[in-house]
Amino acid sequence: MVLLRRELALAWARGGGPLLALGFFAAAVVMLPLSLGPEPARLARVAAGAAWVLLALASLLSLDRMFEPDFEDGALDLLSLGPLPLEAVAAVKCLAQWLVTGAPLALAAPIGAIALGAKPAAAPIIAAAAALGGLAFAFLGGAGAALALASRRGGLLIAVIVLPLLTPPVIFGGAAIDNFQNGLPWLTPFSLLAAYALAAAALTPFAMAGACRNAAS
Amino acid sequence: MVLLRRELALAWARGGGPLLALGFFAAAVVMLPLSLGPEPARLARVAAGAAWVLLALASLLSLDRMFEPDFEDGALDLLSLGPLPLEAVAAVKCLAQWLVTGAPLALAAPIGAIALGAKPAAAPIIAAAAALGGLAFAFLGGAGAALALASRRGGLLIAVIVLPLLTPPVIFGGAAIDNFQNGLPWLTPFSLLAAYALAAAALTPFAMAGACRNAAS
Amino acid sequence: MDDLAVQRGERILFSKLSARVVAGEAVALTGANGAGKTTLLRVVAGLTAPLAGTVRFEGVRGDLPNDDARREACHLVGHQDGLKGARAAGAELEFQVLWTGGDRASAEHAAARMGLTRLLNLPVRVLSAGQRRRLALARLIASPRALWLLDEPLSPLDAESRRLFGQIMGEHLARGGLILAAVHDPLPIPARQIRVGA
Amino acid sequence: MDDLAVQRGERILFSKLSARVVAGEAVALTGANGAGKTTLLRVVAGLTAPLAGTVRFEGVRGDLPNDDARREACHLVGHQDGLKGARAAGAELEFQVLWTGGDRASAEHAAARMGLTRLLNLPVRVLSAGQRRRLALARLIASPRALWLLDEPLSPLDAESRRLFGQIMGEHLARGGLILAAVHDPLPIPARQIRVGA
Amino acid sequence: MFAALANPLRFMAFSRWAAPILGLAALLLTGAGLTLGLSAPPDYQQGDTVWIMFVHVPAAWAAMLAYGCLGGASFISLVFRHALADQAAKAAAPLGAAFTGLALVTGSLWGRPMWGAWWVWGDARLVSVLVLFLLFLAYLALRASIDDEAKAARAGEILALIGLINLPIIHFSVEWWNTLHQGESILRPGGPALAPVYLLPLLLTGAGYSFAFGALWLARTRAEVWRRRATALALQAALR
Ligand code: HEM
Ligand SMILES: Nc1ncnc2c1ncn2[C@@H]1O[C@H](COP(=O)(O)OP(=O)(O)OP(=O)(O)O)[C@@H](O)[C@H]1O
Ligand SMILES: Nc1ncnc2c1ncn2[C@@H]1O[C@H](COP(=O)(O)OP(=O)(O)OP(=O)(O)O)[C@@H](O)[C@H]1O
Ligand SMILES: [Mg+2]
Ligand SMILES: [Mg+2]
Repeated sequence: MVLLRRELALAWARGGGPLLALGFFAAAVVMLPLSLGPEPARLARVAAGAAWVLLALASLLSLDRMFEPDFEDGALDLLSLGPLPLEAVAAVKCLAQWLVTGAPLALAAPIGAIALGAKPAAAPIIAAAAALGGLAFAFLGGAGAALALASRRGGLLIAVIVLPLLTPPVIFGGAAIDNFQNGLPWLTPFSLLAAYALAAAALTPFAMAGACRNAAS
Repeated sequence: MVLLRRELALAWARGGGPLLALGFFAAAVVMLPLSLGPEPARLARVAAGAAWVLLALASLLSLDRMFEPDFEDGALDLLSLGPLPLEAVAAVKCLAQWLVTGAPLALAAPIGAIALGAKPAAAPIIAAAAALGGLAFAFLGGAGAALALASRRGGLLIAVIVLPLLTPPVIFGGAAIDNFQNGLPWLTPFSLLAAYALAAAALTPFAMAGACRNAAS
Repeated sequence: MDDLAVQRGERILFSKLSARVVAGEAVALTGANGAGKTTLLRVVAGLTAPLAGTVRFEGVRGDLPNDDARREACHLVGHQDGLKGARAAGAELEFQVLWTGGDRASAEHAAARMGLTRLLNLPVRVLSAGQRRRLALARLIASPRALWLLDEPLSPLDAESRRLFGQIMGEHLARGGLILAAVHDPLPIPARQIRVGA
Repeated sequence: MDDLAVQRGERILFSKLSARVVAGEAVALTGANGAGKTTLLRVVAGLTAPLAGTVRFEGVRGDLPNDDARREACHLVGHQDGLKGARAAGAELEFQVLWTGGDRASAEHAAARMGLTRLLNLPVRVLSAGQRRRLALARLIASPRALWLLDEPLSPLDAESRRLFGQIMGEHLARGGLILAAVHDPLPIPARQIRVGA
Repeated sequence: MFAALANPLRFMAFSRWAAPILGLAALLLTGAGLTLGLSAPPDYQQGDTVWIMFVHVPAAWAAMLAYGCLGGASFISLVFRHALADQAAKAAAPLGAAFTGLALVTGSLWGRPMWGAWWVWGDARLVSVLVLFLLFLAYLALRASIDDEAKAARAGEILALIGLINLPIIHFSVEWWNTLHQGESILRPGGPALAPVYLLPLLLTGAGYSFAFGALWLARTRAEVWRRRATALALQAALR
């Protein structure tokens, strides 16, 4: 679809493409042990969790420019006058954001976690949690970005709106990974994560479209 | 000075003011233990280091919009035609960024670290390291933002340019805090951090001015 | 397709403005700076909600709900052209045309008509003001919609392009199109004039 | 202060363009879209480096290095006005004026002259195109500099504001100022015309 | 009742006497509940500190009630475009933040003797209440950072509705995760599992806090209505 193609190109340019998202993640993974000191035991314990938080933070980095440029340069007006309702446009934007940054990060997350010392057996669940988490982050982040449009103080206002919303998936995902590593039941938190991510993907497009219309009028 | 006043106002709006930077930091501090699981012992060991990494990430959040809006809307042209050379303008911009986000974060960092379980005695050194680190982050981040101007892929490209540059201060600061907590000599890494921050503040303005001129011509 | 616009009381800007634009007609909105011309265009396009009053689209497709009819009927070209500086001019034009219902061939044809063919590989950012406006206007030709809402369309164009675009507007009207243009200088085509504001 | 501009070979745009602008003179740069008018203005302001050739500022302050003389002599007002949409119009004008060497009182006076007083508390974003341009132009009056580099200054202005700004340009010239303006429509003051490009 | 109160005039007439009556009831109920609660025998597990329960639990309930009201008012305002509903939503947020803050503070005061820690990271109940607090703050920050009243209202409504997801998370967190926090003992299938000596004062203070919230809410909404009337009059005066 033409919109998806464009949004992918824009998300690519915005975040600098998956390569750069991965670079950010890699650098952060490098920084963590540097600032913690090299003791492997200390590291291994926090590895999976830390990778998970870094992922959430990495996916926040370019969120604030998901709607703002289109709002500022009038592209949002054009998008409102197209064949699809704004809800669908917003969903496609988030999907593109996820494909460009979330999906590659989901592949990188287990590698980063293992590099930090997590058990290799946890790799699939880390990747799955990261993929679902990335979906939630992209859609909830998009909602925050759209809400902040009207206010014109991007960046951290978005963070403040979005972080409370991101906390539940972070809890669920962290719990799933942690329980898995410790042999506890992990399916409940994991399915909560999945439910949360899918609910976010289903519901936030309405919020985003409303927020965009509100900002433009 | 009139420029500093304006830049403070802009940095304030960009980051949403220190309150929001603090909010981001607070939320990130909340998220870390959530994903690590609640064991206090596990947390306490990584507390100071994690607070320090989160600080670096928090200070990255609004960096990418330090030069870009001024470039896009022509304000950079106006700034070039003022009484000060662009080098000074760039330095003032970074200073404003630091005052608005770095300084309050320096005050918050020890609180966050203690909340995560660091020893209260480490508070002064954490604050000092955070203040110096924030200075380095602001100036190096500014340089990254300026270099990314011409390339027009903001966000993560900046992160990728900047993170390698940020690694030394992160190491020095982390080592200073860690050594202090463990009763090891901490003055050497701390003075390396100070030297690095001051060198960054002294040298990067030239890089920023050059990059801005290059992007505008 | 013809078009009835009734619009009243948008903030304190203007009130009880009513007008009906019919097929083949061009209307020039004039008025002082800040009178509300741009706002009126956005209201007609459905981007800004009016304080009171409605805009009705009555056309051959009278069966469609008003909002869908509007979405299919309007082209809006203003100062904010929605073009991304970093992307190639050709890619941006193609997206805008496809998005508003045209196809690739018509986009190319429109670019040729606007004298842009040579520029399509350049990033939008390096285009001059007039070239950029021509790029924004090209989608009007490439994806046919009935109502053109234009905000000071001619100002950055050179004399040659103005003549050309006048001709293009004429053809649009001859096909039964409608034009609503906010202007400070007279349009190069015969147009009914509506003064906005006091 | 008088002013000599020699400029050649900027990309493939134009070459061997030479001109000398003297005190009290207005020059209208004309030429097709993309001919290089905007580029020429930026070269004169020192924002873009020319491929070859130099721009020299010879004034009463002949002792200053060329770049410093340029920085103190030029006002550039283009499409990109450097105004931040989110800040109050008054705050932005004040900054621009103070930055280019004026003071608060002159900023207020200039705003009054441009009929902006009522709007100074609004965020720039809600201003209409013409109001915004007037805000950008106000710093020309408020902080006195010799050379005004204007890029299509009149296009979004209404008839009344055009008349007013014509008068303001006239006063500037009478004080010995210089104006270099890229235009598609004739300026409302007598001006020497230079065609840029082929 | 909502339909009847949607009319601002009727609302003002109703709230003029409803607010003080609710306030009075709140004082009486809370007073009675606290007296009963403080005279109850110390719990065999919790010892003397059990009295904090009568401050903490109702505050937590009131905080959730406040968010529910914020969400409900936002929904009505978004769907039916009632200005009054928006004013009510705006008025509820700071109150909710205050009650949430109270629940957090009293909870962690209680946690110190009970769990040996002021705060336990990773306890889902505690963290989801903190999220509630952050949501209130985000709502306030968002509204405060948009100048245009109508736009601020729309944006706030949307955020409030998104945040509703947190309410069930708070309530069920003790079931979904192994938390340190007390499990459901009142609103649970099978009826309350709490000795009547504690249950009665708890319910009394719970009702008292809720009435207090109601009274303050009405009062703040009234103030907001007055404030908007004043700005509208000023605008009219400026236009003339
Ligand atoms: C900062 C710490 C705390 C927070 C944020 C907090 C939060 C809450 C919340 C939100 C509720 C209402 C739940 C609902 O009705 O769905 C609640 C109820 C309750 N809390 Fe806490 N709490 C904290 C600490 C404590 C402590 C330390 C204790 C005692 C050991 C405690 C005992 C209770 C009890 C007994 C209830 C009533 C449970 C019920 O019947 O549902 N809380 N708390
Ligand atoms: N939120 C707002 N608060 C106050 N005034 C506003 C707001 N939004 C817009 N305005 C005013 O509404 C008017 C907008 O006018 P509009 O942009 O429609 O003018 P225009 O007729 O297109 O003018 P121009 O010829 O300059 O383009 C301006 O006077 C502006 O100051
Ligand atoms: N990096 C570049 N690569 C290729 N061409 C460029 C580049 N930068 C600018 N140009 C070309 O240079 C010209 C810029 O012209 P300029 O903006 O000075 O035109 P102008 O005379 O102001 O036109 P207008 O009347 O439309 O404003 C355009 O034709 C543009 O395509
Ligand atoms: Mg306009
Ligand atoms: Mg030009």
